[in-house]
Amino acid sequence: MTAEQGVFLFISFVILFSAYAMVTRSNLVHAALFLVVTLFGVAVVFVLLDAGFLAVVQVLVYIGAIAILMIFAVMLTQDNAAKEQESLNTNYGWALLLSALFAFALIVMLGQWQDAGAIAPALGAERDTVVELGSALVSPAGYVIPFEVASVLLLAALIGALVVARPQKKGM
Amino acid sequence: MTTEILIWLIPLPPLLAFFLILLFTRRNHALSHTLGVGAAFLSWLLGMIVFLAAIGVEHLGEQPFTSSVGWLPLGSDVFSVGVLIDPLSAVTLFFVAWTVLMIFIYSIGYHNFGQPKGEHDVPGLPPHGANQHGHGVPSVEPMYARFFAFIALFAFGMFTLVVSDNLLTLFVGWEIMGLCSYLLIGFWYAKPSARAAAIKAFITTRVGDVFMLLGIVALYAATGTLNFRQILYSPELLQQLASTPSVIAGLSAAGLIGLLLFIGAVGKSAQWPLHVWLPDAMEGPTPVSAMIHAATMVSAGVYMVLRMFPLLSAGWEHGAPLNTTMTVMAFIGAFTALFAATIALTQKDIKRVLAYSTISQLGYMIAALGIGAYVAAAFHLVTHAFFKALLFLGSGSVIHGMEHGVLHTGEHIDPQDMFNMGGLRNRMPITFWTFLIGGLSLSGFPLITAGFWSKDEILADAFGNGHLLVFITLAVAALLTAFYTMRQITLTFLGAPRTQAAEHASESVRTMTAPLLVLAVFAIGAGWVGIPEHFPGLGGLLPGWFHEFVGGTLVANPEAVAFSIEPLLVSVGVALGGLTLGWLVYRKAAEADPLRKPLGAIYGLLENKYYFDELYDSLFVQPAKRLAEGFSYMFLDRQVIDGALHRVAQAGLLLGSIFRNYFDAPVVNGFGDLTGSLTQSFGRLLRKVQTGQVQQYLLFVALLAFGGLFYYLLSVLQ
Amino acid sequence: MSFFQDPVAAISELISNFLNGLLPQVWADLIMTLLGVVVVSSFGLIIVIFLIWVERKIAARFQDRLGPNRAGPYGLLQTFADMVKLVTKEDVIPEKADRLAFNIAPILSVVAVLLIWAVVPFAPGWIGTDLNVGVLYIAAVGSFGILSVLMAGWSSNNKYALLGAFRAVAQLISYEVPMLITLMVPVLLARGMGMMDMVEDQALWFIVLAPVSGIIFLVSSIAEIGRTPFDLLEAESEIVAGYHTEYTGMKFGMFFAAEFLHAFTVGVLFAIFFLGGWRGPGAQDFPLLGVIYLMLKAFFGYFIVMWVRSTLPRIRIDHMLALNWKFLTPLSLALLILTAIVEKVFEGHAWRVPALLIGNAVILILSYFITRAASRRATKERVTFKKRPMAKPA
Amino acid sequence: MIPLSWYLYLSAGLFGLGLYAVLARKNAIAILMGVELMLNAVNINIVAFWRYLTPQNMSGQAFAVMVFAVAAAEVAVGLALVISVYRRRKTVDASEINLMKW
Amino acid sequence: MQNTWLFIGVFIAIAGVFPLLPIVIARFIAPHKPNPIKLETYECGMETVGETWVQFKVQYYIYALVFLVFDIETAFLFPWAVAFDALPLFAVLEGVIFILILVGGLLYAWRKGALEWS
Repeated sequence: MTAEQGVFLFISFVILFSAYAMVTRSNLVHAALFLVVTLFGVAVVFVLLDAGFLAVVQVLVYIGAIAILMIFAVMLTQDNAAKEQESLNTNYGWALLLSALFAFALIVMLGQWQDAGAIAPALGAERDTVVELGSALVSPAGYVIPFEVASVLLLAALIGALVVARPQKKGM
Repeated sequence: MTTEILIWLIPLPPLLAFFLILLFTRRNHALSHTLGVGAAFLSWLLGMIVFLAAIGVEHLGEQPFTSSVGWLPLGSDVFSVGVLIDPLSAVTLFFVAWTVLMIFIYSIGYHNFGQPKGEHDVPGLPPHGANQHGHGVPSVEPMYARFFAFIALFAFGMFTLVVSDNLLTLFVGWEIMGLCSYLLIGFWYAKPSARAAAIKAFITTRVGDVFMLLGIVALYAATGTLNFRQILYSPELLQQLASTPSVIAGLSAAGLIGLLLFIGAVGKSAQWPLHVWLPDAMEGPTPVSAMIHAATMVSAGVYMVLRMFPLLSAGWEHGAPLNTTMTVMAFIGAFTALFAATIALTQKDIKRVLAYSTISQLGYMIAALGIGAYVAAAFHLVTHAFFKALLFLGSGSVIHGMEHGVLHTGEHIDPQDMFNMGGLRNRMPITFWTFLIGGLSLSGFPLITAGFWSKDEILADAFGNGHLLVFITLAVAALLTAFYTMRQITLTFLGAPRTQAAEHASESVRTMTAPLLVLAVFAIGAGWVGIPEHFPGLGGLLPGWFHEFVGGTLVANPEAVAFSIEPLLVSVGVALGGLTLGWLVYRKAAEADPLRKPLGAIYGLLENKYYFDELYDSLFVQPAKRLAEGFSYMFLDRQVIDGALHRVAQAGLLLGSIFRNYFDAPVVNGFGDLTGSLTQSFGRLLRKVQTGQVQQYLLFVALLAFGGLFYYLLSVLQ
Repeated sequence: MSFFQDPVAAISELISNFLNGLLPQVWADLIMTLLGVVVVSSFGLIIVIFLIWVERKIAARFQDRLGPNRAGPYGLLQTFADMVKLVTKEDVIPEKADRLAFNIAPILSVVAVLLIWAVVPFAPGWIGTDLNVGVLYIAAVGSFGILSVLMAGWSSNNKYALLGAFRAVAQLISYEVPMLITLMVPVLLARGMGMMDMVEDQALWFIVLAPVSGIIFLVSSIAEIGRTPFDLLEAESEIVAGYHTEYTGMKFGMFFAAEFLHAFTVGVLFAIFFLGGWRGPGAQDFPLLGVIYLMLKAFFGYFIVMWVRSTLPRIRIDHMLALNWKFLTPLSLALLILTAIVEKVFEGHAWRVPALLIGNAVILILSYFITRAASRRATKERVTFKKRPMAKPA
Repeated sequence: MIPLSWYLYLSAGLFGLGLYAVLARKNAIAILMGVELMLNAVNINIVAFWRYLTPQNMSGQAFAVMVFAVAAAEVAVGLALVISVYRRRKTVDASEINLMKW
Repeated sequence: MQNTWLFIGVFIAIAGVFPLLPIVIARFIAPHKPNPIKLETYECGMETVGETWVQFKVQYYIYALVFLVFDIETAFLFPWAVAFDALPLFAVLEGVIFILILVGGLLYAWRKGALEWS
């Protein structure tokens, strides 16, 4: 077992454990903090996959923005009554069964897939994936339209969220 | 190339208008409708330029205007979207552009632009009217700007659908229109009826759309592309599709895909059995009704079927027996045509009559496609769009006038009920004449009106290719159409006013009448482009280029059906007969409908639309509710088991009783009880599917997804 | 290379040879990395100890005081005395507090700042690790700081701490927006996110090419470290002492140290992004000089920060946020667009530099006029009030 | 070296956990967190496939970035909805938000 | 590639140890005499009134929202800036369009007064 594998196993254990904690903790802020740990672990996985840029963006966006947003939302919506009551709804049993089956089925499916045992081909040492990504994003042969559409999506999300979240005033 | 760029630009103005109105100019009425109409006008202009360029081209069918851009690189290959203008989409573009522009202009007047604000008007309700120096006058729509935003989005959807060159973007436009029709039917969302109608329309069309989406997916899986040219213009691909069997026994892949797509069209253009939403959609403002029912949305269904015709008719050549898909289409179309026409006979609401006539006319087109009369169907689509838009806008004008009268006299009557009208001929002349033209065109008044030519062509086709059953059905439907059209005209305009309001009704403003005049011109003239070559007398006068132009869309230009006198006589006969009958019957109609007595029970049946709503209610809605009543005991609990045991015991007793006394009443009763109680317990068993809790819905979604995954695994693992 | 030219490189070479002698490759590398880490991070921490003294001295001078002058010569040992005090102080954890988060928060706050030093290029060849996404890395690491603030505020279960944390976070994330956007300008000029390239491409300092961006960066980073005039996070008058109200002893010391370190780090970053990092005469051959240059430049930035701190009064929170959202952010966006277009149009053109400068000037002037007009309008609105009924003589 | 399957298993597990959170948690915000987990699982898959199967073109990373954008939009709007629901009904309990019944 | 990141990994560990050390030392050296008054929440000596949870303004959320959007924007734009040399002018302009669209969002928020404190 190489060092890399060791790192992977360790980090995936961290990810799954903290994800589990996130799912089960009834205290939402704790859940959010465990979510942060999970997201950080995913960033490490990206590093293992030679996607350093994505790793950094993962930290920047998820931990820096989304997690903060989550915690804010928790603070804004949580009264202390929310802490005591049990965190699961009535049909959690089915949910548990189903999601377990789902994960299992996915694992089986992916396990018997032909490329499952593939080993990563060497990534050219002098390749700078960030540059390639940048030019791919804006080259018309690549992802220009998704690129612009993404900005429109963000615009729409911004406007929509503003309209929804701000306290309603009179009139339309 | 320049033309292609113009085509790209066609859908954009309405979209921009939508966003601008919604985000910025909401408060300012004048600016909002200027934006809306301006956008519609721009699209109209572009559309006309493109159309003229299109008819200028020889053999447009072979080399249509088309251009596409790579949208999304999916690993190796790129999914590209683009625009396509071939003869079919050219003519569609023509009438869509015209009607849309007209409807935009009409809406200004219809929503009482420039009128004072009503005292009691609230957003979500139609304006109650304002009180100006003692007189009631119509008041401006509270959500004026929002209306223009919505119809602008609607127009965007329609133009997208028309110019798109692949099934996916077509579907996108399709769904945008679905959303908009929901928003617009429920425009006066404070009216419960409007809300219900909106939801009904949305759900019903969604049923069709799901199948259509399945069809699209199946098509993509089978061919690896959704581009029209690539699919429909490669005969070998179609052949191969037609020959490969599908998962459903006895149905080729092409047949299956075709049927799925056709179901989508059934939902969209309100064919039986998914027609129920359309009459209720009358809850929306009249321009919306015109938009949805005449110009755009319902036509979209037929347009899609026309578009996919080569696929639907794959493996069928002219004169050969119809394939499965076409048979289904012919049957459903013809049946719908007759069925809806009969319902229309008894409706009181002026708009509902038109709604049912729309359904019936769409049935015509579908039936025509079913028997392979491609050009005739397209032709009728165009003419129908014009005269039906005219009729709807006219009825809107009538209602508007009636409302004016109601406000003036202050009596409490339904301004849409035809039996409250009468004698409007003198009060609102322009509306009368234009409406008359539209009505005559609808009922196929010989020689001059557009409707005659298109309808005659369909009948001729049906007759010429020996589909007698279809021919007779359509002929009867035509008779009925003429009859109820005349009924409508007579009740509304002729005779003497039946109410105070009708006496004081007044002609609508110019923004409303002008579109009527324009559309009236088309309701007459649109027919002349399609006069058959060898029609006695008129044949040569005007070059009937429509046939070979639109026919050029197909790979094999279908030859026109040979002229024969019988269908001509029949169509003339039914038209004139229907009109005269209608006039004779309703000439002296008072409060009650003179048909009621002679028809008796049938009248009630028709009046209640064959109890279709009730049927669906008892078939789907109630079971869903009852199903909804017992899901709380979803987890296997004593009740079910006990229930089951009870049933078993009952069954045992039953057997005993059977052996005791032979087959007589107790048996039947017992059995009845058994089944009844079984269904009941089953119902109680599944009581709360509909808890409104997202997570439970999600649970089902996940369950289904897992099922799919599981099935896949089983299929793969062995 | 000789020892005097580049002692660090020489020493590291020595050690690595030694290690490779008696250990397998992997472990040798690991240990080397470890050593590098220890050197770099301890460098940061040692600097802080010195900094605290410097800061107190200079602040004292600004306020016409002597500052620490008892412990040791010129009070140099003052900081150590403080440390001893902090260590021996009782560490109180309020019982309502959420212990886990409460204990992690201060550590996280220090880690967040310290991590920046991993990519700081001290001199040619002297860099912890030269990530190809260095700039984004710095931005990303900053988000841990935000998290630590939030954790501290929430976990101590104290109204004022939580309120302070919320304000702090609002401020931090708000000012991170113009900071990120402005950072894109040097990246664009250097055509890369690697810190080493960043410095090496600065034959002409970026402060010359993008002066306004430099200023924006400095302002927003002052807000990031929460120094006056942006020190609302610890506005004693309003919220007791900000998010670390409940902290005592060493944990408080950690927040304290983190703030100082961050302040200096900001100076270092400013030096790297806009003042040409270690660049200077002879730095190429004598890396040690490079380090000195960097430190001098960093101190210059740090001094500006202190100067501002001891000059300006605290700014009101709404003004602070308005300044960010309505001035800095649009300005930085405009600058980014300008830089992008100019860079592409005048690529390799003689007019590149003047064009950039002129563009900066134009944008600055425009923004000045716009804001002035806006403020005029605002004042007018504020001044006009309803006419009161006036008492008239009968 | 790590075989591709390890990453896929990891993402499958993460996906399952996220699904469970979405299906079983009461609090709407917790549900959104679950969605985040699922999105991350998807992202791991995308990047792993990019690294192992098609490292030559950047489609994998481009898609991952798109997923980031989508996740951000989803969270923004979702949380805004939660907040406004809370403002009206004083609850964030998904099983009490059942207006869809009518 | 990954060795450069190995450094970061080790760095995180060490950087965690550095602050942990003094705290642990303090744990041993420092006196520890808790009493209920000391362990109370500190509000300048006042009795704490009511819950810690106070209704925060939604404004905080809105700032975080705008921040999130621009954060993502940078995630898109940094590669664009890095690949600057490889891009033709129109590609640069696409990036500019991207920015302008989001500026539209900022303007909208501004115009709707979403950026106002209080």
